[in-house]
Amino acid sequence: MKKNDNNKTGNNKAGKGVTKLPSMAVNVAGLKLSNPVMTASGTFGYGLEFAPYLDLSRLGGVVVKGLSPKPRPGNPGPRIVETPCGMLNAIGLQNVGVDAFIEEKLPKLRKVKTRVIANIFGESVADYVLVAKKLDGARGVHAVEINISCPNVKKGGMSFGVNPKEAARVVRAVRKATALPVITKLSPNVSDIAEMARAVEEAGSDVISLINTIPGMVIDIEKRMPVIARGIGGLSGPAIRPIAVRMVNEVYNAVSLPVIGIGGIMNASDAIEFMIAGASAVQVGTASFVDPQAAEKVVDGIADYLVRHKMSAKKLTGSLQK
Amino acid sequence: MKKNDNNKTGNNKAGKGVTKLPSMAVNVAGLKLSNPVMTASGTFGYGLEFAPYLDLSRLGGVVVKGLSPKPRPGNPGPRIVETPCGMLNAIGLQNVGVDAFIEEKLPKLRKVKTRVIANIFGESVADYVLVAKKLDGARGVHAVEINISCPNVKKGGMSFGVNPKEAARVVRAVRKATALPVITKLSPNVSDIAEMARAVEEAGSDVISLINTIPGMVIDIEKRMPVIARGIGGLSGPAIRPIAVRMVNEVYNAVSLPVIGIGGIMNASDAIEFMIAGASAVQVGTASFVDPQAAEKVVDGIADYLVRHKMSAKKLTGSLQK
Amino acid sequence: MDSITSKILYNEEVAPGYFRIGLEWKGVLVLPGQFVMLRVSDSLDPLLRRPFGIYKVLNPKWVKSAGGYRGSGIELLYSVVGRGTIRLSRRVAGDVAGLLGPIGNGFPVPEQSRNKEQKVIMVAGGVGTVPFYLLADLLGADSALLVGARSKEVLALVKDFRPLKCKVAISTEDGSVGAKGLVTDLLKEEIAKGGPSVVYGCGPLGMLKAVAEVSESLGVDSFVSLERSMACGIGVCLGCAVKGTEHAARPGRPPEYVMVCSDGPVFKSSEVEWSRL
Amino acid sequence: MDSITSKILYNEEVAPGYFRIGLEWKGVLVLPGQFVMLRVSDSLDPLLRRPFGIYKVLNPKWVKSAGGYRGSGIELLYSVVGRGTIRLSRRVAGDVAGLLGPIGNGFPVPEQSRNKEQKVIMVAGGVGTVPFYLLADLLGADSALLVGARSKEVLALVKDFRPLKCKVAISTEDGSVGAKGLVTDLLKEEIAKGGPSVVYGCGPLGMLKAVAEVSESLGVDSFVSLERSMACGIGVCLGCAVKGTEHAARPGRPPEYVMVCSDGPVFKSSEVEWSRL
Ligand SMILES: Cc1cc2nc3c(=O)[nH]c(=O)nc-3n(C[C@H](O)[C@H](O)[C@H](O)COP(=O)(O)OP(=O)(O)OC[C@H]3O[C@@H](n4cnc5c(N)ncnc54)[C@H](O)[C@@H]3O)c2cc1C
Ligand SMILES: Cc1cc2nc3c(=O)[nH]c(=O)nc-3n(C[C@H](O)[C@H](O)[C@H](O)COP(=O)(O)OP(=O)(O)OC[C@H]3O[C@@H](n4cnc5c(N)ncnc54)[C@H](O)[C@@H]3O)c2cc1C
Ligand SMILES: Cc1cc2nc3c(=O)[nH]c(=O)nc-3n(C[C@H](O)[C@H](O)[C@H](O)COP(=O)(O)O)c2cc1C
Ligand SMILES: Cc1cc2nc3c(=O)[nH]c(=O)nc-3n(C[C@H](O)[C@H](O)[C@H](O)COP(=O)(O)O)c2cc1C
Ligand code: FES
Ligand code: FES
Repeated sequence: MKKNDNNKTGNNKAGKGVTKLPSMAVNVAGLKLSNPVMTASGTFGYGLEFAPYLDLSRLGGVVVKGLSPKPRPGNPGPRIVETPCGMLNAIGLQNVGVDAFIEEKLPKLRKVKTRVIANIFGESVADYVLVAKKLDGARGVHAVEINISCPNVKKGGMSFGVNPKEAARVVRAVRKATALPVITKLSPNVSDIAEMARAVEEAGSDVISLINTIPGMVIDIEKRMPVIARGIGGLSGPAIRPIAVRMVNEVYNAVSLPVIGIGGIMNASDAIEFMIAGASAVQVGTASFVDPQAAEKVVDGIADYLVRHKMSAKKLTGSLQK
Repeated sequence: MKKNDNNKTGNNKAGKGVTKLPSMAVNVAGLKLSNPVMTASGTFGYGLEFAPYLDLSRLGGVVVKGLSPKPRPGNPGPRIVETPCGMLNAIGLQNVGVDAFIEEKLPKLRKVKTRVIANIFGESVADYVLVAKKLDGARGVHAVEINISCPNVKKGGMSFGVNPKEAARVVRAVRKATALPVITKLSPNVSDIAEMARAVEEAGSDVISLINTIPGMVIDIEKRMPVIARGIGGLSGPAIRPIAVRMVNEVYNAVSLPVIGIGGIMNASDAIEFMIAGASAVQVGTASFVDPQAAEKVVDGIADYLVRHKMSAKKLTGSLQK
Repeated sequence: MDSITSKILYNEEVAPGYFRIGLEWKGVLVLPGQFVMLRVSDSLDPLLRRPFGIYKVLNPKWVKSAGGYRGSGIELLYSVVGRGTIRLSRRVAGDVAGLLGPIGNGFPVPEQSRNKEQKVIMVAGGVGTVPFYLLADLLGADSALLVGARSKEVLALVKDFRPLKCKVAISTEDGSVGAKGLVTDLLKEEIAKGGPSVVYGCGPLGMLKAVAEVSESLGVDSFVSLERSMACGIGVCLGCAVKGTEHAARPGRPPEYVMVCSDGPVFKSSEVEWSRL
Repeated sequence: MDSITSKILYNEEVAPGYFRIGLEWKGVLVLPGQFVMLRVSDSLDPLLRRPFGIYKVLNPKWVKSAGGYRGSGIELLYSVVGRGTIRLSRRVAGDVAGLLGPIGNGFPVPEQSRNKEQKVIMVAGGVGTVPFYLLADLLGADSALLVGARSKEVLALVKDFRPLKCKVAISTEDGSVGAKGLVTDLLKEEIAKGGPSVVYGCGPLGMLKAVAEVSESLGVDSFVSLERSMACGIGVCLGCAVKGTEHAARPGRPPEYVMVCSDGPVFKSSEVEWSRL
């Protein structure tokens, strides 16, 4: 996948115009999805856990839990706490590691007709590259999503995601390490999200997804301690949606890459908001905890809307009037 | 009020130790409050509007709607929209102007036994200075709160609040223009809130208050237009509370100035969370729309908690255990 | 104006999607056309109170000096349209709910209300009948209520007006009840009948615009009750602003914009910049 | 495991602050000690489902091959402690509610359950009686239920156990019912009576710790049902982690931590790092 391939989403073959059943298909910089609805990393396990509740093949794609070079145990508990219209989590990126993913999870996932996006992270650029290389050869992985909201251990633990130069370094290195489409997932915890977006576009990312969680804290006033053992957790859920929609719109206006919208999507109208703001596709996160069938319901609801408005998914993207 | 006067909140006389009725009084860098509960700017009008619903003299202080050199008409509507556990507003800083405030509102406010904090803003450093100077001579104003989340017209509209140098310039100039305690109200829309806090401490602010609203967008999916006429509005309400508590804690750890906690306080336990995180006082905002008596109920609830825990308000500040 | 915790006396469906709710409020004084801000649940979602016109006063007594009714409670009539009203419709008698009001100026009650000089023509779109019940009761034969609605739901909306002396005319979009067509056609006819009259409107924006235009073109004064999203209901959030004309200038008011909650909800049509609504 | 929209059959207060709710669920198979995740309202606040143990199976039928009961629905017993359970307590028969489950491993049902070889001693703190009703019904005289509670609310908690053959002993903090003191004192006595036995615990963390210690010191195996805040209930959010010991190692499990929802909620006491709870 070459860098200049980065046109805005186009639903290739199917895009001849709107017929009776509007096209749901989207092509996100080479990642061809049957519809714009994916699941968000860390909220859908390795995908298979949801097979009892919904038809995985009806989803546009499945983004798996963040993968690191080695298995990681994660943080001590409590790891989560509910907040008004949202939740905090400090899971600590617990995961089985990229090798176990490829050996144990991927063979089963291949049998499900959906697109698999591997979310990756590391504590150094070398970590990211290592995971990306391993996934590059793995059959059944259709794209790589780089989670840059991780502490850069070599730079005193400051997150890659708040420094445009560090973020660009990771993206450039991963871009070289794989032939798969590269999605860069931005952290919202920055003064200027457009600047971050331009930096990763420049560095060769094919797609930008956003937002990751926003750092937050809840205190138990009887114990006078943070409820979450690690003190700070990431805020997700509908509470953050207006912030996410605004940032997706800013990024859409700032770069020419396709954008994937994430943050508090509970139902189809929320997803449609993101698409109107500029997202070519969306990811459903926390909603899958509230209702394991949420992602499939979002697919159905978008289809209804497109039929009612006689519009293709592609046309919806960026259709905001000012 | 000299810069080095900036010790953490101390409830002066009353602080001899905890007796039966714990002391609610706090001294926030010279601003002496009978209790730590104020109202947030823009959510309490000019104070008097709430007289039918609660006893203004029972509040620690009242922060009035942001004042500018001249009256401002504000933005076209719609200006507000509800969001999950929150709301967006783009009022456009409509206000009567500093002169009308001093002539018409202040004389009435003086009759109410509470502390009055004037929130000020401008489009240039000179604007801020002008307003601060006028208020300096006005009897009945007990402190000035600088809203730095405003577009700097001379710098292409970029907000003073996202650039430490610009923020420091405003604070330094206001600090010189008035003998009143100066509170600087930070914008949450930055990568590093601690850096902003240090910049305004350095520039001579006596107190830091945070957070202001977080920019967000809601789209009407039938019209495919932002619900708010101006497109983007500021997110407030309980949705943002975990973010605000985290930032208050970060600022408390970064500077030696007293901190005022703001963001989604709906009741006493929310306020107590902020105080444990490091706030010497709090401001109740959106909650006053949901219930005009909210601020007074927060006062009552904090008193109950302090009695139950045999603690003074002062002791509560920063009592977080890790 | 007061902020109370009120007890729900009843909450019942009067027609599919339309409910009336009774709220205890001892001694409340209501001017016709005023509204309340009601907390629909104690959840943080939906967060904000919702505005509803006061439909009836329970055990009403007309207080001439105050120009309003005093009673033991109020009744609201609401249509279920979204998250807040869905939740409200599930509440049951005995529950309590935060209630703020009565808010706003209300429709002017003509001084001649008791001497038949000026006829008040009330034009309602759908549930826009709400602010007119008290007026119609007060003005009786000196008034006419013209109601436009989509279809048969209109019967539930006008039922309570039948026993009053106020004249009632109906138009529906589908012609199922009354005249088929727009309520402004009824308005034209009613004005054409002659005699001094004044027009009051409440309903969807499009209808209000048409009411203002028709009235102006026929040389009759009109007043409209506007709707805007509201956060506070007491003029402090400045969220419910609409652009006013020079006629809206009032001493001590913030410049240029008027607040629907505290300056309204009823405005003289000439006070509002219709093009900016 | 399934995710359904269930109809509420009944929801009634059995003692101040305690409710039982019946939920329709045709054909459901329940292992004693399993739980469900229940959506308490359709509001976004509270957002997350709440975990509740399955108390009873409606129209139960013991299915030996599956080691569980099959029925037409389930009954939960819950205490009202916060935002979610307050809202749940207001729901009425006929409402629908999202229901996910049955979740988890449940308490081991001893193979000898039909031949009296091993006695199951169930230790419950307060509403921790919930996961034991099905077991007590199944095991009958081969089991003993020891319930510790604060005061008289214990009567409502043990009432349903009275008709069963299972032996019931009570202790309360205030001594108002049963023995005054800790339920672990009852446990010591019960174990001291001799014979092969196994201990099952459900209740507050402090009690579970004490149950594990007492059992271990007397050389008896114990199993406990743990509680953690949960978001998903199906092992994917990794939010309900507790630190496991080496005894908790299972093939294909994420390293070091165990998930209360998918690996539990019942753990052998030796599998859990008690110092890290
Ligand atoms: C002064 C005033 C008096 C009113 N009186 C009545 C009345 O007597 N009976 C009645 O049924 N309704 C009345 N309304 C409208 C009523 O306030 C809204 O229908 C209600 O707030 C919708 O709440 P919701 O949560 O169910 O809908 P939402 O989910 O919030 O929205 C559903 C739809 O209603 C619209 N809406 C939401 N809030 C408002 C609002 N504050 N004003 C206008 N439209 C809104 C939205 O744009 C959307 O199209 C009045 C409104 C005002 C401003
Ligand atoms: C596997 C499992 C089975 C359970 N079975 C039952 C049961 O049968 N009957 C019953 O009454 N309760 C049971 N609980 C506890 C029940 O889930 C909580 O009481 C409920 O979630 C509280 O919700 P709330 O919104 O009312 O309280 P909140 O307002 O959320 O919190 C009130 C208090 O409850 C605590 N709490 C909140 N959520 C949980 C949670 N998930 N687990 C433990 N404590 C929590 C909080 O720390 C706080 O102290 C069970 C919990 C688990 C994990
Ligand atoms: C429990 C949990 C775990 C998460 N883990 C990851 C992760 O491993 N990698 C990642 O990029 N994002 C992770 N996220 C962030 C989500 O993918 C998503 O960006 C965020 O939750 C906002 O979307 P939502 O509001 O729809 O949940 C996690 C979120 C949650 C709630
Ligand atoms: C309608 C509205 C108007 C506001 N106007 C101002 C203002 O004029 N000056 C200011 O510094 N902050 C203003 N704010 C921000 C609040 O003072 C407060 O910082 C913010 O709302 C977060 O607190 P809350 O969540 O408790 O509302 C306004 C907020 C709202 C909702
Ligand atoms: S609703 Fe707040 S000013 Fe009108
Ligand atoms: S609750 Fe999500 S893993 Fe257990």
